[in-house]
Amino acid sequence: MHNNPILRISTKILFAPIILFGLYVQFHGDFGPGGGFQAGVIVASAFILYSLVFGIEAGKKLFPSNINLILLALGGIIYGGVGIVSMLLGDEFLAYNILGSSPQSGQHIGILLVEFGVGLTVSNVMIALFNAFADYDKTKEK
Amino acid sequence: MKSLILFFILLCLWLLMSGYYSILLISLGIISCAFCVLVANRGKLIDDEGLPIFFIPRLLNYLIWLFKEILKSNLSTAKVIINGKVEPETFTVKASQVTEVAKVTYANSITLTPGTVTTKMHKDVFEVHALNADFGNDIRTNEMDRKVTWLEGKK
Amino acid sequence: MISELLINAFLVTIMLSIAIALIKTRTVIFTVILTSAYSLIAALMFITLDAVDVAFTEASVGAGISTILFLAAMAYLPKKEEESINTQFVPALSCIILGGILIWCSYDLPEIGQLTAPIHQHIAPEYIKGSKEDIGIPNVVTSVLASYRGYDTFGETIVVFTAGVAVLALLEKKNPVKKNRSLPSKKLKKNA
Amino acid sequence: MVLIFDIFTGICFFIGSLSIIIGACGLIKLPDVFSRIHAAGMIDTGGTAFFILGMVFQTGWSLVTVKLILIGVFIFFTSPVTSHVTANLARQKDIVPVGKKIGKIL
Amino acid sequence: MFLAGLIACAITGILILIRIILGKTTFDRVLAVNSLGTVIVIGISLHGFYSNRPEFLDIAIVYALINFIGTVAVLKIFSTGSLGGDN
Amino acid sequence: MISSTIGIWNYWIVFCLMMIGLFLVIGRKNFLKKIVGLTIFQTSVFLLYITFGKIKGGTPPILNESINSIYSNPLPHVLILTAIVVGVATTALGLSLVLRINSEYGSIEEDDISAQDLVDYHDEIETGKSIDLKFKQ
Repeated sequence: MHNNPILRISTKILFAPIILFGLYVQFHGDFGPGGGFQAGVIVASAFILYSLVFGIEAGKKLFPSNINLILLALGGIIYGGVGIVSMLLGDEFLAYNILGSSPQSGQHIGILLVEFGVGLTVSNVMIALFNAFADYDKTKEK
Repeated sequence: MKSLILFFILLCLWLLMSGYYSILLISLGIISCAFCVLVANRGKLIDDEGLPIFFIPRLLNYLIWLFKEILKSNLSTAKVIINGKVEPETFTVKASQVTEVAKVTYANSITLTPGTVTTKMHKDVFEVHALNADFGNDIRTNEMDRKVTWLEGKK
Repeated sequence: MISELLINAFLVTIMLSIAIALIKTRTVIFTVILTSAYSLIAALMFITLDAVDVAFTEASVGAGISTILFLAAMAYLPKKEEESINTQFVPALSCIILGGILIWCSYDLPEIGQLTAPIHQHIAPEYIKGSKEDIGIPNVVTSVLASYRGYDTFGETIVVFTAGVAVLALLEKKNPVKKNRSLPSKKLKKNA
Repeated sequence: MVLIFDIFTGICFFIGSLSIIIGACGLIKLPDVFSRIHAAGMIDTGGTAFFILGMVFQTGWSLVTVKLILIGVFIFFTSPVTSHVTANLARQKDIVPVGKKIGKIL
Repeated sequence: MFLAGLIACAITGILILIRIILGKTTFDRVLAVNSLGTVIVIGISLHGFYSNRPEFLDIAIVYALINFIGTVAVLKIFSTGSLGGDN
Repeated sequence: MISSTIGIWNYWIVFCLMMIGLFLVIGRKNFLKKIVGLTIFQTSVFLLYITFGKIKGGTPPILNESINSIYSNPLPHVLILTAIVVGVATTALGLSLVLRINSEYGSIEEDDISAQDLVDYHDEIETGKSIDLKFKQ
């Protein structure tokens, strides 16, 4: 659909603000509605919009699938890693109190990191799902 | 250069949306904006089409005029819907703008005023569908075309 | 405060009408469009029930990604649903009976929005108080999600990850099963 | 002062309500897809503009206003795009609009 | 006042729903769902003011965004037959 | 009478939606429709949970110093929030299974597929190959 100039230009203008809005939702999950799950989906939807308008090949050039698969696993590792770090510091699994100077700041850091891991996993799973479904007929021919 | 302008626009947007001005959140905002610019740069989205800055000096003037038009055509569309006198017509107009962005702006302005909609774009010829002969005449006088060309400022 | 309940009742009735239209239709694309509209109204419903975080999720996940996935899968599937040969009487009857029993039981449920209902007594007040004092962030949902019930969310993340990997594995190009399994039915059709 | 703003809000909401209801009536009444796009455009432009203006009168100047304006800008940006793409595809699939054609058509 | 706006949105929603269910071509339905999304965006903002918590307008923004992307996806299915195609 | 009816009206409609979802799953033979039915069933369960968490005159559970009213119960919200994301992941899994079934059998109607399996089975009996042997290969 990229030979339709109206759609192409509006996608070009909207792409960066959508990702910024997704990251805003990610990092303001503590203060208002939002958090990792929602932010991941919004960021993924920006990439999906790009793939829809410019074609799946361009989308894969923008966000290669091997990086996608690495980040897919990295999100879960960050989540588990926070738990293991808190264990190594001498508390229980996923007890954030020990991470900061005071219990409250420790909780704050822990929640921020954990939400980031969730967001990373969800956004990459959604992009991978979309790519797998949209590419299905091409993979079948090979 | 364009990346820098995009970065500052995004940063302003972040600060306006955020409402919490602690050091942590502002630094996260700067990182986020940098990430957005990086990704947009990678996708080759930062060019004249993705960031039409040459519109900005005359934008406000144009928007006020556009809103007036939208208001007027909303009123007449409502009249047409209530009366039920629908005589649709299809015709073509020629756009006189130079850049693609300005043509898109013209097409979008036509669509944004209820009663007229751009159905096809082929280079600089638009096919327009109008709800009534009055709406069609409004477009055919080319006033909007001249306004957008003036907004573009390249002629 | 009756207006809140009236808004809820209205929205939920609209959802019912969409679901009935979903039973009637036989074209796939209309099914997908109706599912999208259903999710959109469900999200509005969640907002009126004070669950802003859930509404956020439903709007982005249920209405957005879900619709896109249905569309993507629809492209490779038959566009029309076949009229089934068997009668649908037994499933319909069992659904009606089960629904009747559930509605009959609903008289025992507490009325909507009562503060004295058992669900509001147990642990929720402690979470609301603790979110302010122990954790120090205003969004109670986030604090329960990431801190109090961190294990749970960890599990959910892994489930999402596993589902993604499973889909990637299923839609992968090579299929060893297909090579080994010679489809006799297709041969039969060819011979016949 | 509050009363004046309330009155302004009321007027804006009234016009907005009228415009969305008339737009929805048009969506049902008008004969074909291309005509209905105009009615949908009424909901997208007139309705949202007046409702958002009315809500801006209520908030005064705060961060909520910024978000309201953001919603307005977003809808104003995407509404013509979806309308145009719908009309364009309907034309590509050879749905011929009702009514007369003036001059040569693409 | 906000309640009156909400009632107007509800009436509009019912009328649009009739169009979705009646609609002859798919384009009618896509258009109607898009309009329904716009009306719901207005409804969400109004409900925020009605319940005295207007700071949750983020949801309305997400809503408008998802509405746009969903419409583009449906229309892409129509033009190319699959989501992956390059036109 | 009216107020008590409205007090449990939500439950009634939620149960109706649930039954419609169940009917689509067990009564329809088309696999895509079955998955749509599953989605409807899921959403109705979400609605039931969230309805339990509502408190009359309450506000969303996001703390604010200037508001001193009751907050609705946040616990169902947390449960449902994760359930929605997991729900879409399972929907995607189901859809991919349907795609594979379509490429194997060339159909997504339950009747067609069971008929093909039956033909398969009789074919095996005739050729003398047992089913176990085939799965071992």
